[in-house]
Amino acid sequence: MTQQATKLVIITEKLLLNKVAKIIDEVGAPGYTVIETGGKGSRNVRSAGKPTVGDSFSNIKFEVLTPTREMAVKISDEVAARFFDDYSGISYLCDVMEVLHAHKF
Amino acid sequence: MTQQATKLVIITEKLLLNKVAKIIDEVGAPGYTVIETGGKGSRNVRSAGKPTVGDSFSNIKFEVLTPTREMAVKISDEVAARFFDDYSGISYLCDVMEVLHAHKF
Amino acid sequence: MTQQATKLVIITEKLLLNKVAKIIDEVGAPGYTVIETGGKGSRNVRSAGKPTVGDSFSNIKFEVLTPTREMAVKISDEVAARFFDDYSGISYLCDVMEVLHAHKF
Amino acid sequence: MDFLSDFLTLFLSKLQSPTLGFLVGGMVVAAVNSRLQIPDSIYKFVVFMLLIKVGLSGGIAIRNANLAEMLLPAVFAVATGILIVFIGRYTLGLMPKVKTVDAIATAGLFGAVSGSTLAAGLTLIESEGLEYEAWAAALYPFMDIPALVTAIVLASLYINKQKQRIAAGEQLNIQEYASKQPVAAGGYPSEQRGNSGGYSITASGYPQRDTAGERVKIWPIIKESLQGSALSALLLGLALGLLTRPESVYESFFNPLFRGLLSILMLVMGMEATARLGELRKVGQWYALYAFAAPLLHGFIAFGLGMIAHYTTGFSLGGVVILAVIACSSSDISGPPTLRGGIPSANPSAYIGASTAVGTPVALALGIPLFIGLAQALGG
Amino acid sequence: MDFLSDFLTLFLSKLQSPTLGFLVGGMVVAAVNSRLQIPDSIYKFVVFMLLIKVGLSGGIAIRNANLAEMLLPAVFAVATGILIVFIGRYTLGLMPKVKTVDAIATAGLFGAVSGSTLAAGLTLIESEGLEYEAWAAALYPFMDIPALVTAIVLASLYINKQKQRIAAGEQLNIQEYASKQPVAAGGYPSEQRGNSGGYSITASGYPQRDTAGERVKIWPIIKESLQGSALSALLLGLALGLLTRPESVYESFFNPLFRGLLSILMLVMGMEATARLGELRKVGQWYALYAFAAPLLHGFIAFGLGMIAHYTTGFSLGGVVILAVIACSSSDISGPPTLRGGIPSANPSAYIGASTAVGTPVALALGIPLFIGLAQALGG
Amino acid sequence: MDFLSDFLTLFLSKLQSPTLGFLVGGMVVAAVNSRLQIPDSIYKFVVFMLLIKVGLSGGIAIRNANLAEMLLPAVFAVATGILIVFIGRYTLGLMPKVKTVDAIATAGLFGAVSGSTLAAGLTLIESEGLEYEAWAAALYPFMDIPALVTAIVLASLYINKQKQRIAAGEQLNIQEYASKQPVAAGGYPSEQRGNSGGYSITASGYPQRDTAGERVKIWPIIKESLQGSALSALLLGLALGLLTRPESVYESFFNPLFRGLLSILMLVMGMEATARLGELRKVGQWYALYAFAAPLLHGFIAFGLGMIAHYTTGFSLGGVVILAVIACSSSDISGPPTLRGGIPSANPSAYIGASTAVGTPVALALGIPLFIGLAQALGG
Ligand SMILES: Nc1ncnc2c1ncn2[C@@H]1O[C@H](COP(=O)(O)O)[C@@H](O)[C@H]1O
Ligand SMILES: Nc1ncnc2c1ncn2[C@@H]1O[C@H](COP(=O)(O)O)[C@@H](O)[C@H]1O
Ligand SMILES: Nc1ncnc2c1ncn2[C@@H]1O[C@H](COP(=O)(O)O)[C@@H](O)[C@H]1O
Ligand code: NA
Ligand code: NA
Ligand code: NA
Repeated sequence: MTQQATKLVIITEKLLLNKVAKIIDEVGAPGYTVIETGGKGSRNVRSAGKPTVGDSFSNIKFEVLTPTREMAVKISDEVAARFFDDYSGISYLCDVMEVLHAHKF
Repeated sequence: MTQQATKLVIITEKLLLNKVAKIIDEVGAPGYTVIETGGKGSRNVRSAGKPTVGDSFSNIKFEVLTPTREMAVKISDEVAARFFDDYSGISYLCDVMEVLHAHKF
Repeated sequence: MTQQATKLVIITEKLLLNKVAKIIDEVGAPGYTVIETGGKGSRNVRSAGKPTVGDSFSNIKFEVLTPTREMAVKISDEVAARFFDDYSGISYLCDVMEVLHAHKF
Repeated sequence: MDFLSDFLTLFLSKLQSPTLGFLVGGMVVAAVNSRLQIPDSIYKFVVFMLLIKVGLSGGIAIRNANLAEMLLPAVFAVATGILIVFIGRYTLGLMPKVKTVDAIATAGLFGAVSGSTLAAGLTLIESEGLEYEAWAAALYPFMDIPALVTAIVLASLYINKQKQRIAAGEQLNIQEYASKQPVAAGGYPSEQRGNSGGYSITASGYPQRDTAGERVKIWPIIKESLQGSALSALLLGLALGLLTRPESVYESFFNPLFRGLLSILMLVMGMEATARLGELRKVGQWYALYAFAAPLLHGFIAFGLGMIAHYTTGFSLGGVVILAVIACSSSDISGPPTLRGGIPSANPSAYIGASTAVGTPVALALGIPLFIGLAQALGG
Repeated sequence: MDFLSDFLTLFLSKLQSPTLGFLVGGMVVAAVNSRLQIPDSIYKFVVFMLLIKVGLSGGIAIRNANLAEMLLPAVFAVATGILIVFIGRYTLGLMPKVKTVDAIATAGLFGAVSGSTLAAGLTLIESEGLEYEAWAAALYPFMDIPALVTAIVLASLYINKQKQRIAAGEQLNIQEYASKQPVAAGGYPSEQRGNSGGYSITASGYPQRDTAGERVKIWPIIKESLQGSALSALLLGLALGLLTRPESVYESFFNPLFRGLLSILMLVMGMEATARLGELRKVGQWYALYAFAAPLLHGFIAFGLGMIAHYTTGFSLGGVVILAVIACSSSDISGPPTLRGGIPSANPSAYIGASTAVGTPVALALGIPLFIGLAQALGG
Repeated sequence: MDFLSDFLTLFLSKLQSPTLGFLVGGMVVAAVNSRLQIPDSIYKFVVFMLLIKVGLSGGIAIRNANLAEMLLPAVFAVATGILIVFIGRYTLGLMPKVKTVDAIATAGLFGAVSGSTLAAGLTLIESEGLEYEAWAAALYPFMDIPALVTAIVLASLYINKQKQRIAAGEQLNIQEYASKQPVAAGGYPSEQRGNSGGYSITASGYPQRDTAGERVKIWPIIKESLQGSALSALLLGLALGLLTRPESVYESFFNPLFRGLLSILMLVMGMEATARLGELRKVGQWYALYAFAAPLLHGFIAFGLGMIAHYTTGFSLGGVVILAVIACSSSDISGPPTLRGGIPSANPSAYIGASTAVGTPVALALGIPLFIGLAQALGG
């Protein structure tokens, strides 16, 4: 049996790693995946790879599979409300995912 | 001309890199992409970045574009059957992808 | 208010990082995210992680959220036309994404 | 007159040190878009090696030092750190098109200390044979932390005042406030208000949290600073030097590698300086001006205070130079993340650009030789 | 009585070595959540440098050594490695709430050898001027591999037996088996059965492969161990020392850097120990107890066997200590992945937590000084 | 006869150097699938350390050298670099199943210079006590850049000619051209035409840009080469050696670490060689043959030209060997990306495989000892 799911993606500054992870946990998502990324947005280009003094300003990407669209939006709103005024970031979702196998979902 | 495709995502322990890749090849997918990830699931938090004694327990994420949904499910089932009892991992798919350009698909 | 968006993914050789980024900017996408990847395709296996003489041949993955499907296809065509004869690469899209929060979209 | 000529010759003779060569070399390498890179992990490790060595030598020597002597210089260090922030807020902060919070954050970063600059200073001081107290390098945190704390507190007070005024509907003030925003400071606050091309979107018009009147906590900031990688390495070295017997490994490993690793670090600093120049340009010439003048001014202030300690409590001239170098330096490793977290609304391009692209090179190329030359001229 | 006082003074004098200082320093640094980090690539390289140096010095010296002497100690090493696993299985493995496979895996890891601990031991032994055979370090694989092989074989035999019983429908046994599962061992086996909050899902109820009766192959395990980065570096060094003339580069590079790099590694080990403490807590106090007592017990066993070789074949006292240290150490680099692959159903949090958080620190801080002191007291 | 025996004994005596030991060690380690790895960042840093050291020593010595002497050897270096490309294009390039552009690219890589091989050569030359001019290492770019430029120009001329012919509809020629494509050169050009299993798809049948008649620009290629990490490090070292006074840090850091870091690099080179063997196999035996013979041939050519300079302008024998080693070496760091960008249609598996898997080992294991032995035998 498979299960419909929504995939929420949040890309923001590495500095916020733990804070965003905490929010995801609190809202009750079954888990998340984090990936280091570089990129460019409306603000300034993030340093990808090359040694810059302290890499605390490069980006991270969270991917969170949630059972409901609501949960995804809830996480996204919370993160945006707390951080997106001051930190760069973007969040988007895709709600036609299907989870095939998971230890807990 | 574009072509409909299914995107299968498998996130599991780095240790299984070669074994999972082998399965994907055997089932006959035209290719795959691997990304190093950290994350949190129902088991324990994977070490992302910071030096831990041997990084063999951090995660990898496979993204496989398959021409048919069946092929994706076949890969996922095979991987889950062989590894997900003992190793942490999750697999999900999205079957509304369109391949625009590929050398072989 | 959320906004429909198309997500274009381009996976190609690291060597092309700046050239592809330039194309994405020129076509006018609001931004992009870059991730280092390894993988296997119709050509040869890319070196993932392990030190190989000069890592210029490993892969990068671009993820670009565009407001319209046309913009995504335009970027993809331009990249393919300029590089996919000689360099390995694949591009695909998913046009059922929704942007929840962004500084500029 | 005689003094001046003495000083000038001494000053110029300093400018040929290899350390500076590597710094300039790094600037050039980056300027010509070379693909030469020092991997990030190497850079991090080099910084660790330099600071733990500084700590170790300090710790070993402190064992039989009279720490009471440290009191006055430490007080002066704290005072300088705090003073620097206020100077920045009321000079840079009042310039047109300079956002007040950005100015405060920048001043905080210039008040904070650069481990690399300190390491470079110690090398030159030693090769010049200037005597200094074993604990002098331990003055680092006494200036670093107060500066960062002051900046973060000052900024949050300012922001809360703004919020209240706005709440009180002083439209004028808002315009003034808005008008003070740089047009393209890394496209920062402008984009925030979505007024450049695309528009910003939100899923469900999320509520502005009302942070007005929030009191800023000081202890977390101090902890955050102490947990920084640079300061941690220095303190770890101090502790190990004091409590264990690391002489053997110090002599066989940390000490001999010091100068070489320092030259590598200087190379990276140079590359960084060029890389950040673009960001600095974005935020306008006032930052460049401040970044050039401030380090020397700060150094002179600390040098002056140091001399007071020299005459009253016999603080060594070498120690005076170290105090001046600490003041002259601007943080490049631990400071930025602390400020990013502590003053989120400040534009990182502004303070990092100013510190890395101009502040640090000035401190290294002018500050260090300047204050050493000064001490030597005074020392006779 | 006299002997005991001798021993105690000798033992205590060892506790101030800088090596230990860095270990403890690392623990503290991590405990206070410092952002100080030694990059992973540096860590990997340091381990390589240490083990290839150990190998090189061994290889160079072995050239004109009588390897026949090595026979008995090697046999004892193998015996100890195997014995350790059985001890663990029938002590730790019988404790309540301890899963048998977890216990076997843990014992396997404690039977296996830590290159870092070995390196630390050699440093101290040399600085104490204890004589030892050039080939002593080469005893590493003779204990490491048999321990891992034994553990993996034992575990798979046990699992197959379980499967057959279950097939035979011994419900009792299942309950007993299930009841022995830790409640929250990294949320491990429990989640596996989806009995904690969410439920686990599968696309097409995939078939349980029936592995009962599968015979475990031994050669792949040996190969896997030999291919491990640590052992490979050691063997590479041995080969190069034996077959080429690396004296120049050994004297100018690998040897002088050894002590310094070791101190860096100790720092990482300390940070690791703290980082893993949490995982150890999850799996309960029995693991902590085992991880504290086992290394010393294993060391004494090996020390005893070593003394037999000392009296019969004249195995040096330094060699005896090395044998004891090898037994006392628990693998932290190559062992875990091998076990993860060989005993997939065992919970990595259990064995890694036990080894890294307690086992290694105990071996370094107590084991090494203990056995050196013992040898010196016996040596007269 | 007497000369020959002299030479042979000298040659054989070179084969036991530890440098070679590490190279072979690396090959074996990779061949047995060991998990031992030298992290990429370490590798990059080691290369930097070696080349900046070579540059520094050169720069320091050049200060009071007569650079006029450099003219003739430099001219010979340029000539050799260009010649090598033409040789490759008209030997390897004419073999059956070898794509012409692949051959040109391969020849370009063999004409280009390997910093690692140069470093290894210098070490052996010094330990053999051969005298050489301080600026000899600075011949590197004089051969490296012309070779790459020639290859890229030659290739684009060839491709344009092909395009025009095809446009002119010479079907024959196309078949011939197609038939010359390797069947599975990394599955390269074949897939490009989608004739193996799956088919290639495109969103909107994108238009082939008509690049026929495009003129290739030379300056960008030169800039690209100079910006390469290896050459940048060398030139940076030269500049610092010339303009600053880096003696202290050179003596205390860069020089002592040189031999050790070189051995690490040799290890990586060996591992690389094995790793690339597979790719080389894919592209067929002609590449293997070329990769084995060409380095020695190139070395002899340069050695010959060097001897001319030796007799005419008194170019030292050590310098002659360095010139030969530079010619003998094939680029492994900066060359490949430059060629990948400059000749995109060439198959990287072909030239990287040939250079890394066979060319470099041959240059290190045979070339260097060969030319040193030769010089010594000639030197008397
Ligand atoms: N249109 C986009 N497509 C993909 N990634 C984006 C896009 N816009 C922004 N990002 C990512 O989000 C990060 C922050 O964006 P911003 O807040 O606009 O600076 C950027 O660094 C990118 O990694
Ligand atoms: N709901 C989720 N969303 C995204 N990634 C997940 C989710 N659950 C698990 N993962 C990823 O899958 C890995 C293994 O999950 P688990 O087997 O539950 O420990 C985790 O480390 C995460 O990287
Ligand atoms: N079917 C696929 N699924 C996922 N990634 C792919 C697929 N095919 C190719 N790729 C990625 O695209 C890169 C280039 O593919 P290719 O041009 O076919 O060598 C590969 O290295 C993979 O990372
Ligand atoms: Na300062
Ligand atoms: Na052991
Ligand atoms: Na060459």
